[in-house]
Amino acid sequence: MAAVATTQHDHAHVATHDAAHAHDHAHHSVSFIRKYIFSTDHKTIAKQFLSTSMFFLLVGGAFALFIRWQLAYPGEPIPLVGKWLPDTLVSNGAVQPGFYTQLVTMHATIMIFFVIIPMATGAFANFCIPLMIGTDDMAMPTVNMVSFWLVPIAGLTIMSGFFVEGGTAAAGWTNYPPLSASGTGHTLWVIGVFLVGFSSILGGMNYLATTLNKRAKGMRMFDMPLTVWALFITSILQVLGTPVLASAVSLLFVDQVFHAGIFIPENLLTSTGGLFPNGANVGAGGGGQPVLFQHLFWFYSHPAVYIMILPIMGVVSDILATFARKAIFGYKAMVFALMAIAFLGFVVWGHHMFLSGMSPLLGTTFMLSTIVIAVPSSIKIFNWLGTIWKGNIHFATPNLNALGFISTFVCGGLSGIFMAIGPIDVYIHDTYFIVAHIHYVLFGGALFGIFAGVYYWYPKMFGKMYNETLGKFHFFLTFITFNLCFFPMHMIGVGGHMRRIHDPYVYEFLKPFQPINQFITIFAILMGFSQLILIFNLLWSLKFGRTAPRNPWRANSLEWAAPAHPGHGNFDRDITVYRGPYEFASPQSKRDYLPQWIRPAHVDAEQEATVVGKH
Amino acid sequence: MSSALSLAHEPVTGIRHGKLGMWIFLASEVMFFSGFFTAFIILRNTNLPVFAHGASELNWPLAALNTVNLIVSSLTMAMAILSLEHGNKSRFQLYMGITFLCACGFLVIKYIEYTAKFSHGIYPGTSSFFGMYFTMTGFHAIHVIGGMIPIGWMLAKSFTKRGYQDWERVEILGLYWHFVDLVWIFLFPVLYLIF
Amino acid sequence: MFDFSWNMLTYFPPGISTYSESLDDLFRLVYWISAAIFVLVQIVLVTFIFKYRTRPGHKSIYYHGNNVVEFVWTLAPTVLFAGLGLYSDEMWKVMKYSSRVPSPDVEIDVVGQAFNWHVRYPGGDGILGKRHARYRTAQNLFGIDPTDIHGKDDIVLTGEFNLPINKNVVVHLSSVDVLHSYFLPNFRIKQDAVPGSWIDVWFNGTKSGKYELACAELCGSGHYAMRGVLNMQSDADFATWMDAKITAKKAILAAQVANPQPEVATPAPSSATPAGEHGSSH
Amino acid sequence: MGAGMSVAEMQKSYIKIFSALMIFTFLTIVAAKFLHFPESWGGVSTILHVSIGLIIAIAKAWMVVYIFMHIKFDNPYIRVFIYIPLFLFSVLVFALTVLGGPTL
Ligand code: HEA
Ligand code: HEA
Ligand code: CUA
Ligand SMILES: [Cu+2]
Repeated sequence: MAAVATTQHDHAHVATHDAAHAHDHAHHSVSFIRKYIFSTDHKTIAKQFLSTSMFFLLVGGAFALFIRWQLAYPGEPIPLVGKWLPDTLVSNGAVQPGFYTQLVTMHATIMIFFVIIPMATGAFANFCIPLMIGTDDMAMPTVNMVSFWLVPIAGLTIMSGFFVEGGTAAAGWTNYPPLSASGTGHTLWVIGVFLVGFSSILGGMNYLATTLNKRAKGMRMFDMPLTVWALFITSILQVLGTPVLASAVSLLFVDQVFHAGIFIPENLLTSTGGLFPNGANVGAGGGGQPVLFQHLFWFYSHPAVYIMILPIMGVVSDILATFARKAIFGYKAMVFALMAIAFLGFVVWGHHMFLSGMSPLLGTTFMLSTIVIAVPSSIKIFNWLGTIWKGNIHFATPNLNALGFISTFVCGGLSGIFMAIGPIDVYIHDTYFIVAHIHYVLFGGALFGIFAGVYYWYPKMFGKMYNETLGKFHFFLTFITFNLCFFPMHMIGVGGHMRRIHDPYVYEFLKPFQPINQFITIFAILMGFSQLILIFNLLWSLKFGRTAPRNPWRANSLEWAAPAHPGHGNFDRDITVYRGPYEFASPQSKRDYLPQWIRPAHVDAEQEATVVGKH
Repeated sequence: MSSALSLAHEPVTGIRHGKLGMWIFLASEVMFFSGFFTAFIILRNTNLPVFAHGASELNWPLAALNTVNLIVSSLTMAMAILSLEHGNKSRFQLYMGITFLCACGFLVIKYIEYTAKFSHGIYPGTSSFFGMYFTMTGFHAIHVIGGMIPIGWMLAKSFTKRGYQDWERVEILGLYWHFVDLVWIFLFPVLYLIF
Repeated sequence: MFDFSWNMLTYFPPGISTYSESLDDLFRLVYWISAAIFVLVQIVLVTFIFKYRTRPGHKSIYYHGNNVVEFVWTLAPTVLFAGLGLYSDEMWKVMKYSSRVPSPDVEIDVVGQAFNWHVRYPGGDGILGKRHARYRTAQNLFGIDPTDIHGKDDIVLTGEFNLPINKNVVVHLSSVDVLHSYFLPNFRIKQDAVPGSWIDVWFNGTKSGKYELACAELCGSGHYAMRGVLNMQSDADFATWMDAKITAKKAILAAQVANPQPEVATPAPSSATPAGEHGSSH
Repeated sequence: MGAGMSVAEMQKSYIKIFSALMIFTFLTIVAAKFLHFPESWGGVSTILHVSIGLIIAIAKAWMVVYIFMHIKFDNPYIRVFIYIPLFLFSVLVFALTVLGGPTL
């Protein structure tokens, strides 16, 4: 206990020192600010991304719980927090209609732009790429630092909407004009999304350049672990997709601020019965195209859903192989499937717009291309099953989450097929069927994969082991509550329950669904609070966790060649790659794994040095 | 700790990190302007009279002057890289200086153009055409300014005692600068000439 | 307390349009295919997890995959999904291609306005008057051309409206402010109402009764309450109802002729520069 | 750089491209502002004007990319960064104009 107290004291001591004094300490060559705040070290940046996103996960999750409360018990005050909220948002502690739409918008904006994307690309790409390709840092470390700092700035910009006149953005995360074409909150949303998009582009540039240029000696592209492959392909999506969103929101900005009428047709009415202040009214006639915004938006945002899932697919592949002690089934097929998903991802955006009134021919095209995209996804599913087939499966927490990912992603993907079929989408578009799909792929898919990855690399990130019991407990609790929360959404979706409605019981045909909504809400709350176990585990283990060995999972890829808690520069030995990343159970080694960096002539002798338990 | 190791080796692709990064960034920039051009095409096709009328109010001779401006600066930028690569410092300063002046000239002309529009009561909100016009030329102008900062910095640095030798960086900047010219090559006919 | 069915197929609201049944069939088809795939994948997953779990003495094999298997399980979903896509395209055509729309028996205009649905009937002359966005004001939501004689007797209703059963109804749909979505759950019909364009939707209801019309696209804080009621009636009932409306409208018009009111200012067709003619479609 | 070309040769090719760019600029202005097709051609004349303007612009752009940006001399690998965005741009435009038609 005494020892702990001392370290705590030390920590506080360093932390309170200002930058000018920090260099006085002999053991402290870089200032505190350079080391922890404006750091250019990829591992620090990864941790910054991770902690920021975790924070936003709590915020976005809390919003979700408010949403759920309102849907289950409309008009009843939000427990605990309701009475603290201002009257502009709640009446008698219950969510007001305007607040509800703000909540939905902010929930999704935060979850997508500030949780999943920064987590999947920011945290994982930053941490994994340099370590897994055996290099010391990113190709452009300063750009990398900027890419992180744009995220909190953008987050603050968007969140500051809560404090402006008229409230924050409330047009859904898709922010379709004309609804989004007025109001300060929407303008702040646009600026924030522009900034976070810029961050994403800068990140993507770096990941691409690093993967292409900085691979260790002997590492060909097809020697890269699937995590790196997936992040590489994701980066292409980021670099080429995000700018289109940037131009879409820039044009929206021009509409909001100058009323140019780019997305606003002529002679629209405002809520007060007047006319929209719109360039097209001022003498020029003609009109803007609201649907154009949707095209530009989805041209980014469909690839964006793959930005959120592809890295996860890579992470899950690595974890499954490691814990099944077996090579990935069809490594090249996995790579080509990733490429195919990314490529097709750019030509299916219209499936979000079947009902926008687009030409039916275009609808047919998008319908077929969307259905085709299920093929590479099925290849991945089958290959994962092939990977665990005849394996020797260990059930550490990362693997449980990875297996959970497969189970739920199949469900989410298959519900995607329903919606991909145009005529069916006519009925289920904008119902809770979509909401169920979203959460099965984003929570059940992306977030489970993120949990898996966080547990898996936690030892390398912090040099400590997380608590296995708590980890398993968190997984099972989340998995069960997740399914009970989101599966019933399919059912009410088929029943016609619309999305984004503040009080469903205005409609006769939705009244019978209230018990189901209450059921969902109960499990949503349980699921929300289950996440506290995760947060607790990660924080507690930081201090009290067992010290991690260099290669706790007996894995093959290069990050495990680095010291248990790698310092600046990452590696303490030269790295040359001699084989692919999945040589599990190889006959060439006595052990059931054969890391990439072991020299062929010295397999058994050298491997001894990286065995579990040794540092 | 890391210095003793041979991790940092030559770029695998044979293209320097910065240059590769710049090309990736330019690919991204192409997509950024693609969004604008797509919007422009769609709006033009559905609002032809508005666009024709808008374009006829633009001052194409000024824009033509600016086109020349950027083409000259592109040439001098290429020359500046070549000079620095071969150690000709004074030539580098000359060419870089001209590039910088051209960029200033571009902005001055843009300023004249914009203020003339404002004085005629034409703003981005005047019509969808002018919304597109101000957005596209505005973002282009921001790119020009973004290029002038490193140009000016390198130029200033080359006059200091230690001078400026890093031609590879100038080459990367050059890629960016040519791209800015390239965008204008499309903006000029699309906005001012054809409708 | 929570006794509900876990079978999502039981949740469809009663379908009453001519194609609701075939649409539900299509849904059921996709449902059973998906359910089969889903169950299969889960069974395989659980079996493998159980069978190949780690235990003392158990070893994994050294195996990198098999191209034949890879090929088969690429081809199988391709064929299945392509087939599914082409098969359902038929239904898409029925619902969407204007060439497939049966000749309309009844044509109406519907516009969404936050947070109401407005409907326009052709009135006594059976012809909808011309309309254009430039005539739109808060009083003239449909932008009815004041110079068109056919527009004079058009009947405009808000919120609740009637239609005959067993008739092909074509709805010309638009919006006067933001996006809305015209959603008739029982007819399996949904279509975004996009300001600035008129989009056609068609259906043919087979059962009389009151059905709810919902707005399915977020249109502001009142979105949740943008509810309408569609009253499906037998031919005869509908005719009676319509006649009453026409008579009432005639009376109003007659009163106006007798006692002319200063016309509510219609804005001049947007001035000076040429105005785009789109938006006046059909 | 420049695949074994001397400085003088490089400079010469730069000047050549520069001159071509100037001439093309001149041409595009002439074509747009002083070349009038007969009234009777109607819409065809617009199409011609647009195509001439775009073709000249594409030619100019290609010259800048090819010589000034060293695509001619550099690693062929780099061309990927040009082709892919151009492909995606054409997908977007093709979908919205040809397939989409007036309703998008
Ligand atoms: C990570 C995110 C993610 C992922 C991966 C996906 C994946 C897919 N999505 Fe999803 N989608 C979203 C996130 C995602 N989606 C979001 C956020 C929205 C809502 C946006 C909004 O409006 O707010 C949305 C909306 C959405 C729509 C619009 C619905 C509407 O608004 O009306 C559509 C329509 O086609 C669609 C389809 C698909 C398809 C076909 C896939 C496919 O990629 C799925 C492929 C996977 C499988 C098919 C399962 C695995 C395959 C098998 C098990 C093999 C089968 C075997 C045999 C055939 C033998 N999605
Ligand atoms: C990665 C993405 C992601 C994630 C993780 C989630 C997580 C959750 N979402 Fe979200 N959701 C979306 C993405 C996501 N969602 C998107 C894109 C939309 C569409 C929005 C739109 O229409 O525009 C949407 C819409 C959406 C709706 C539909 C709203 C509507 O249309 O009206 C609902 C309703 O139930 C919902 C619920 C939930 C719930 C209960 C969770 C739970 O999983 C959350 C679990 C909770 C936590 C992880 C945090 C735990 C926090 C605490 C324990 C702190 C508690 C403190 C207090 C309560 C003060 N979401
Ligand atoms: Cu109208 Cu929602
Ligand atoms: Cu999509």
